[in-house]
Amino acid sequence: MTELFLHQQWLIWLTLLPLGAAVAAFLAPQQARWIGLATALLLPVCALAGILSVTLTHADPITAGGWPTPLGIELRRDGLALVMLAVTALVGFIISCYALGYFPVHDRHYDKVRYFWPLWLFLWGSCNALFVSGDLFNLYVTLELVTLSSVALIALEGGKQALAAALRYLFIGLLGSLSYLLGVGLLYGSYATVDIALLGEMISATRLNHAAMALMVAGLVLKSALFPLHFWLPQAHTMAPAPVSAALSALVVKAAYVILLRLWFEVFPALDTFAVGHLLGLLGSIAIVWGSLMALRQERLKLLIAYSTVAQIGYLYLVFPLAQPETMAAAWTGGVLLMMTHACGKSAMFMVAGTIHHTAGSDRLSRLAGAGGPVGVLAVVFTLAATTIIGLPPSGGFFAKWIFINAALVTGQWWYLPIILSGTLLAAAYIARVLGWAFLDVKRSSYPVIPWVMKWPPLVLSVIALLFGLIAYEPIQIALIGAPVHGSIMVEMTP
Amino acid sequence: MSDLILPAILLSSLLPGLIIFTLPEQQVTLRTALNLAGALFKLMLVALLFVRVAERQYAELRLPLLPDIELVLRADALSLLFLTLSALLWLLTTIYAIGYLEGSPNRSRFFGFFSLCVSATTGIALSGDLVTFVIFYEMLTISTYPLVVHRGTPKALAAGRIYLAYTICGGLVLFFATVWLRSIAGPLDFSPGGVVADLDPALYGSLAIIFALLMLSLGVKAALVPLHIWLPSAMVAPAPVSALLHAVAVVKAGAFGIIRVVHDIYGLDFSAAQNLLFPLALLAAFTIIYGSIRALSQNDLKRRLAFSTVSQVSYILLGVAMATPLGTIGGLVHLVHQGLMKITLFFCAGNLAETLGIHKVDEMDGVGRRMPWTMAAFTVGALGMIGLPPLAGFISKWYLGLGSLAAGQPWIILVLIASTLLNAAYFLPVVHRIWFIEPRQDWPSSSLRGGRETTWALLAPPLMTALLVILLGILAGSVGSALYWVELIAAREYGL
Amino acid sequence: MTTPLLYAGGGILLFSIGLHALLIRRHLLRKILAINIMGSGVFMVFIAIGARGTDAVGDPVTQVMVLTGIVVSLCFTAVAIALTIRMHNLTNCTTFATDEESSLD
Amino acid sequence: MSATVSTAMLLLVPVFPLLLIGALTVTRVRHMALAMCPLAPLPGLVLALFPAANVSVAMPWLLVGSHWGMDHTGQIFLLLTALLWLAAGIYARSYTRNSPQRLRFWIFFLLCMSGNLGLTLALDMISFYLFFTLMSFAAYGLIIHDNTPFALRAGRIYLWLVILGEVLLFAALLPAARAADSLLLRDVAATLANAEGMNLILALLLVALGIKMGAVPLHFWLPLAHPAAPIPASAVLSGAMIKAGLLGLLRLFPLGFATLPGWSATLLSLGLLMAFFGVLMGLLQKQPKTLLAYSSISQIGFPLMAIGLGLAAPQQWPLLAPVVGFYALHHGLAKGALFLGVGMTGHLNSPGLMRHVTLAGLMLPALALAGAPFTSGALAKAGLKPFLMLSPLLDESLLTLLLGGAAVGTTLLMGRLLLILWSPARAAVKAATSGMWGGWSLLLLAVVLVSSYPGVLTSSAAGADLKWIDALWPVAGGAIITLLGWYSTRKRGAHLGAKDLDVLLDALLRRLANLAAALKLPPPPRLPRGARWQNLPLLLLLQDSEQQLRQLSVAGVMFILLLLALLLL
Repeated sequence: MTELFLHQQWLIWLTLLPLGAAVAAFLAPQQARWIGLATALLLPVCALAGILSVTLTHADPITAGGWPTPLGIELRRDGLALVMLAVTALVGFIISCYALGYFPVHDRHYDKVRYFWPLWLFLWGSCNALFVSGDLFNLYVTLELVTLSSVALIALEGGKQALAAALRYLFIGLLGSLSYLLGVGLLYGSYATVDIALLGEMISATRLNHAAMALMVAGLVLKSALFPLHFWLPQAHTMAPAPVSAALSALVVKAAYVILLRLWFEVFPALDTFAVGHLLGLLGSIAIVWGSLMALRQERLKLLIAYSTVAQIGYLYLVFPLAQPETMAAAWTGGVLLMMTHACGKSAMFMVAGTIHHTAGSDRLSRLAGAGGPVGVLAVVFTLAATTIIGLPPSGGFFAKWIFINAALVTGQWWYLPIILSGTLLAAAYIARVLGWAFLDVKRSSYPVIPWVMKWPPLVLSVIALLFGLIAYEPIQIALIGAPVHGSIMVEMTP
Repeated sequence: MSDLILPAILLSSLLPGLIIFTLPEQQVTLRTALNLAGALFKLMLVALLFVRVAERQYAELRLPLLPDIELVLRADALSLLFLTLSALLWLLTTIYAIGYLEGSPNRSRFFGFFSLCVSATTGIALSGDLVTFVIFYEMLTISTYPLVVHRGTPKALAAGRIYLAYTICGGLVLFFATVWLRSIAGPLDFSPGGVVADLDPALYGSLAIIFALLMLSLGVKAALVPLHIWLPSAMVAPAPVSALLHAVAVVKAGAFGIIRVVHDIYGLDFSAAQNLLFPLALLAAFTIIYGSIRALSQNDLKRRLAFSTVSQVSYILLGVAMATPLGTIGGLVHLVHQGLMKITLFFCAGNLAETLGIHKVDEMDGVGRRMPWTMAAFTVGALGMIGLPPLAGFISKWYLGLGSLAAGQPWIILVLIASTLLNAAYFLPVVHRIWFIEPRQDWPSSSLRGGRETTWALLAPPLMTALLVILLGILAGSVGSALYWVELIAAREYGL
Repeated sequence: MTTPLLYAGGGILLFSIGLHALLIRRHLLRKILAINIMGSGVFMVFIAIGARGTDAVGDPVTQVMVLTGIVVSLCFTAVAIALTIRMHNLTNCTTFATDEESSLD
Repeated sequence: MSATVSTAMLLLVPVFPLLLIGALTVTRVRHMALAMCPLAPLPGLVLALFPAANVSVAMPWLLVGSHWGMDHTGQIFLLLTALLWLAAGIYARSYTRNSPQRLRFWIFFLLCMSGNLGLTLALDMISFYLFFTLMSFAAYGLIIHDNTPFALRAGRIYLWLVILGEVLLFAALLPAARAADSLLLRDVAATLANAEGMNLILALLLVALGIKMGAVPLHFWLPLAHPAAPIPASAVLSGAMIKAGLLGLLRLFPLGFATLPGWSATLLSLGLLMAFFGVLMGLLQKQPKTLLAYSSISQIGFPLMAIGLGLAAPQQWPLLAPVVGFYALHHGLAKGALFLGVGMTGHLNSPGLMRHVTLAGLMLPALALAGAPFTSGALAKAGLKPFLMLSPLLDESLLTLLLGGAAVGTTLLMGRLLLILWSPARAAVKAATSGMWGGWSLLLLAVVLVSSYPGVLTSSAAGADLKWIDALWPVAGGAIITLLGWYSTRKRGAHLGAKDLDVLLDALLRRLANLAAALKLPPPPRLPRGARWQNLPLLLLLQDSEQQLRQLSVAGVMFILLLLALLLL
């Protein structure tokens, strides 16, 4: 029985189920909500089962369609894929619940409701596909699918600004993915394979490969909105409906980053990436400060959160310079940890913003005043979620920063210390602004009623974000399965 | 697995807090029941643990966080000292807060964060290594902010901003110093001898820097001058919060952390050998004097009390910095004594504000006639602060004095004398007003049955703490007193 | 100067031209066209790579890839045009409004 | 008495008044408690009159380890204290019968009493310090009881000096305890002589305890506080509490353990100074109670001298100690009687028997103080005489002469007191009630008994037969001078009155107050608010460049640049 259970091809289901559900939801718009909810309930189960089946039985990679590599499509089942699937499942589930309240049945613009569910399930499915796909070209295709669905979701609001943001995002996405694809092509030209593992073994430091790397990195940097190429992100994330913004910040941006992480640690090590790593680190540092300062400047909650995403992406890019030989494992783990915790925290924050927008009609900070009242749960959710953005313990952000600082100290790259620390301070500053408004006590004539699905699911997410540091042990252990890096996380300095 | 008592103690206040968040505002009874049940249950568990630790069976629990980081909960004599204090005062403060906030808005939020705050304090008391300590220390920061700004007035928000600014910066420095120390010295378990003693002497330089950073960051919460600014402004918070802030939660967390770092991370011998402690002693002495001088010129009662806290908490640090058994005893015992005295004073200040709307010192003329019991408690607290026998404050002062002589630093006695004079100078006039000056206006006479001066919920806590202040002083020599317990700790520290 | 290399160079050239147009041209349709041109450039590179082998039949894998790529770009073009039309209906302009950045906050 | 009973009695001495306070706070039993208040010192009296063989009890659980007990010194002081408080209590019961603040008065009265009684029994320094503090602070409540501006000022000055004394005592006890490595006063006195910083410790002690004793120049609270307090309170203040300082010296100074000529000379000269200073200042006063306060200052000088002599010759101390004790007893009783008497003067102007009785009652303690023959004063002085040759300072005859002079002065003082009391200006004083009579007569009786009880001295005076004639001439001289003075100034009333150091202190306090007020530091620096942050020029600049970045073309250039950089790196 357990055998049967464990040898199911859960990871394939993780992709097929949402895609099928998307089609179904599109065909039967009346039942879209329930189809979506059912899928959202099933997918976490599949993800859990998948994790169990991998951790308990160390089976070979499944190849879909039965073709062997390099021709067939190999499903990666390593730790990174698993944890990303899990996080996606969790966040996706919460987002779906939230969306039930955010898109009520009898909405003025009915098509919003009608198109949200198919697109969202499509996005979800393609994210899962991206995380499990193990060769460069599949990564390209899945990345495109993700972009495509995101574009449509951004355009969901239908306003002029929304459309513009969507188009802009579409162009950027295409630009990025095409340059990535060009890089893929060059690599394929040299080695006649696009399988990451095989490439990692074969690749050598040549000009052409370096050019390929440059193209791919540039494309992925553009797609993951690293400074100075973050310009599209604030608009896109702000114009989209709250659940979509949550998904974009939590998952879509991470998708491109995950690809980069895979390439960097599995394909590029053979190349001379020292300078590139430091360039990325530099841009990341600028992004941290820049994004935080911008966030400090914003008057609208969603924009503030979006810019804080820009800053957080900066942290993610510190992984590359910090991944020196002795701190390889540390940097990698820190990056993964930060991705996971940021996904939870940031989506919770976007949901709060959405609720404010939903109830108060606008997400200006001033509308937060008196949120401490009967809608106080918003303030609570925001506070708890903010801890991981600021990097206060016991959130995962705290430990991620811990790992980064430790790595910087050990590798003697002390200049990243002030960046990380000031970034934390600035984050505290802009969070404090929001809290200041939230706790300002104004007597309202009437308090809005918030459907419970818009209250408690985000609370769950924010609590997870807060306590992630305490429960991170198992996720990290899973993430390290078949990880390209080995060694201790807490490297100790040697005098 | 009896070590599960440690997480149980943590959860006993964490769970009620989380549940209370979800309660609607009207569910007063359920909320009150949850609060009191949690507090009592915690007190019970702590009592159990107390007995165990008294028999020298130390509980410990390790929970892996990251591959190389653990969450270590351990109960030793020192943590029990702090734990018992916080558990006891939490119960009293909860009762008090229930009475104090009766009918005010946002009580669910308040009590939720209140419980979180206490769980964080408990965690600080129980943390068995520096990493765990930092975790709970920061949790305390974030969970206290909503309490400080609870009133939601612009003034409160400004105070909250200052509070956050100071504590976050402090926490950041603490975090950085801890990471640095961890990367140098490896695991940072609290152990009597300290963990850095047998490091490569080449590292002593950076160790000294780290020590300074740690002292500074912890000094923010311990309100060492010039890092004390947030404390007087944070007194806009409701009285129960100020009481908790000043007596156990925030300020004591800083002091406790300094004790931990000096005793169990660096070790007394090492820090004395590297003479890291003398600057600390100087800073503490300066803080004692400065705080008292500032308190002199405060007309707002709570502000005066706040500055008095600034001054009094540094007694603890002074005792720690002496690095002699007697000094340590004096410092540690003041951790408890100051907490009790100060919480009494704040309770009374709260009663005045809540019952008669008195906030300023010069409005207190003859209030002893209207609220004799509250004011009696206040007087006990004030005289204790001055350090008059037989009250608890005297015991601390006496041991600090002896310790300073043993440490060969008689100048500390001068500090104590000056502080005593200053304390007298800003407390005795208040006491005089209370009892000996004719009331200027006549207050609304009590509407309560039997003409009680205020509700039991507001009256009982200060009376109990005042009683404790007296008993801890009079019975200092007897088994189970704070002094007795502290002597056990000191014996462990110095292997006497 | 072998044929594949020529194709490859042409592909790169197309890519650059498309990129230039994408950035400079303001009319949305032009941008969409530019994207497509970039795409074809990339595909040409792939084909060149596929034709690298000596045998007459090229590498099937590249062709699979190119086909997939074409499909993808087709979808994108469709979506893009749909959005453009929608935008044109809303606001009678076919460019990104310039004030729209500032109107964010 | 059996050991257990006497131990219980010992504990009861300081505790019983506190129990009564507890009873006072309970409305139901308050009335009964009020009735019992005057009897609070009874346990002490019993213990002092029927001493069990060195009764003592060690209580390690109390404070940081306490030790109470009664030795000979303690016994005499306990006797004095208990008697005075008893009399004062009885007196006060009727004196405060219809005062609005009666409850407050009794609470402080009992607190003060408990401290004062306990002080005589404390054998370890912590308990001593405890009772000393209790007594001193409770006395504040008695001093300012009337709430008159004069009383408040007196109270303020008193309080400042009390606190000063507290901290000095604290500072002295710490090193003493460290040197002795014990808290027992006996050990401290034994080891103090060879403690490090002995002189500093002794100096601190002398100042701290001297404040209580009204030692010049720290005496000035006394002529303010004693008159300010209600009559019964000033009786105990001046009779008993003043002796607390003396007791402290007896307990803590290395008497009988070391020869300290320097300190001996200091104390001797201080004693002499006080003896004459008190007389002179007293003669300038108009208020009877102020005058009496100054007389106390002068009287306390004599036991101080005795202690000085003791420091010169430790081996003689066992003989000298009883003299000091007797002196304290004698002065305390007499002075208490006089203070209480001040309240009785309403009868001096009423014709008849009462007048003579009152006069006699006033004369008796006055004569005793002056040291007239057949009075306790004469006994005390005679007891002191044989030790004068020990003096390291002046030779015996000169000292004798000086003492005689002081006696003359005292007589003058007493004469002036009687004249003031007799003056018609005081006819306003209302007639005394029975309770007042009771308390007063109790003290008078005690004075008589003491004077007819030379037993204390037979041991010490070493067979020095008392020559009453020695005691006679100063008194006679003084009396004559008084009469002459009265006769010469009776036409135009003597206009007298003097300021004392308290004026200086007032000035000092005012300076301090101004200083404290001047210490209003600037308010703490406010952090810039978030709202203000967002308008920093830097941020605005960044915002503009951000706008630029949003232009697709700019962004594209950025992309190309990045691509190139990556290619070239």
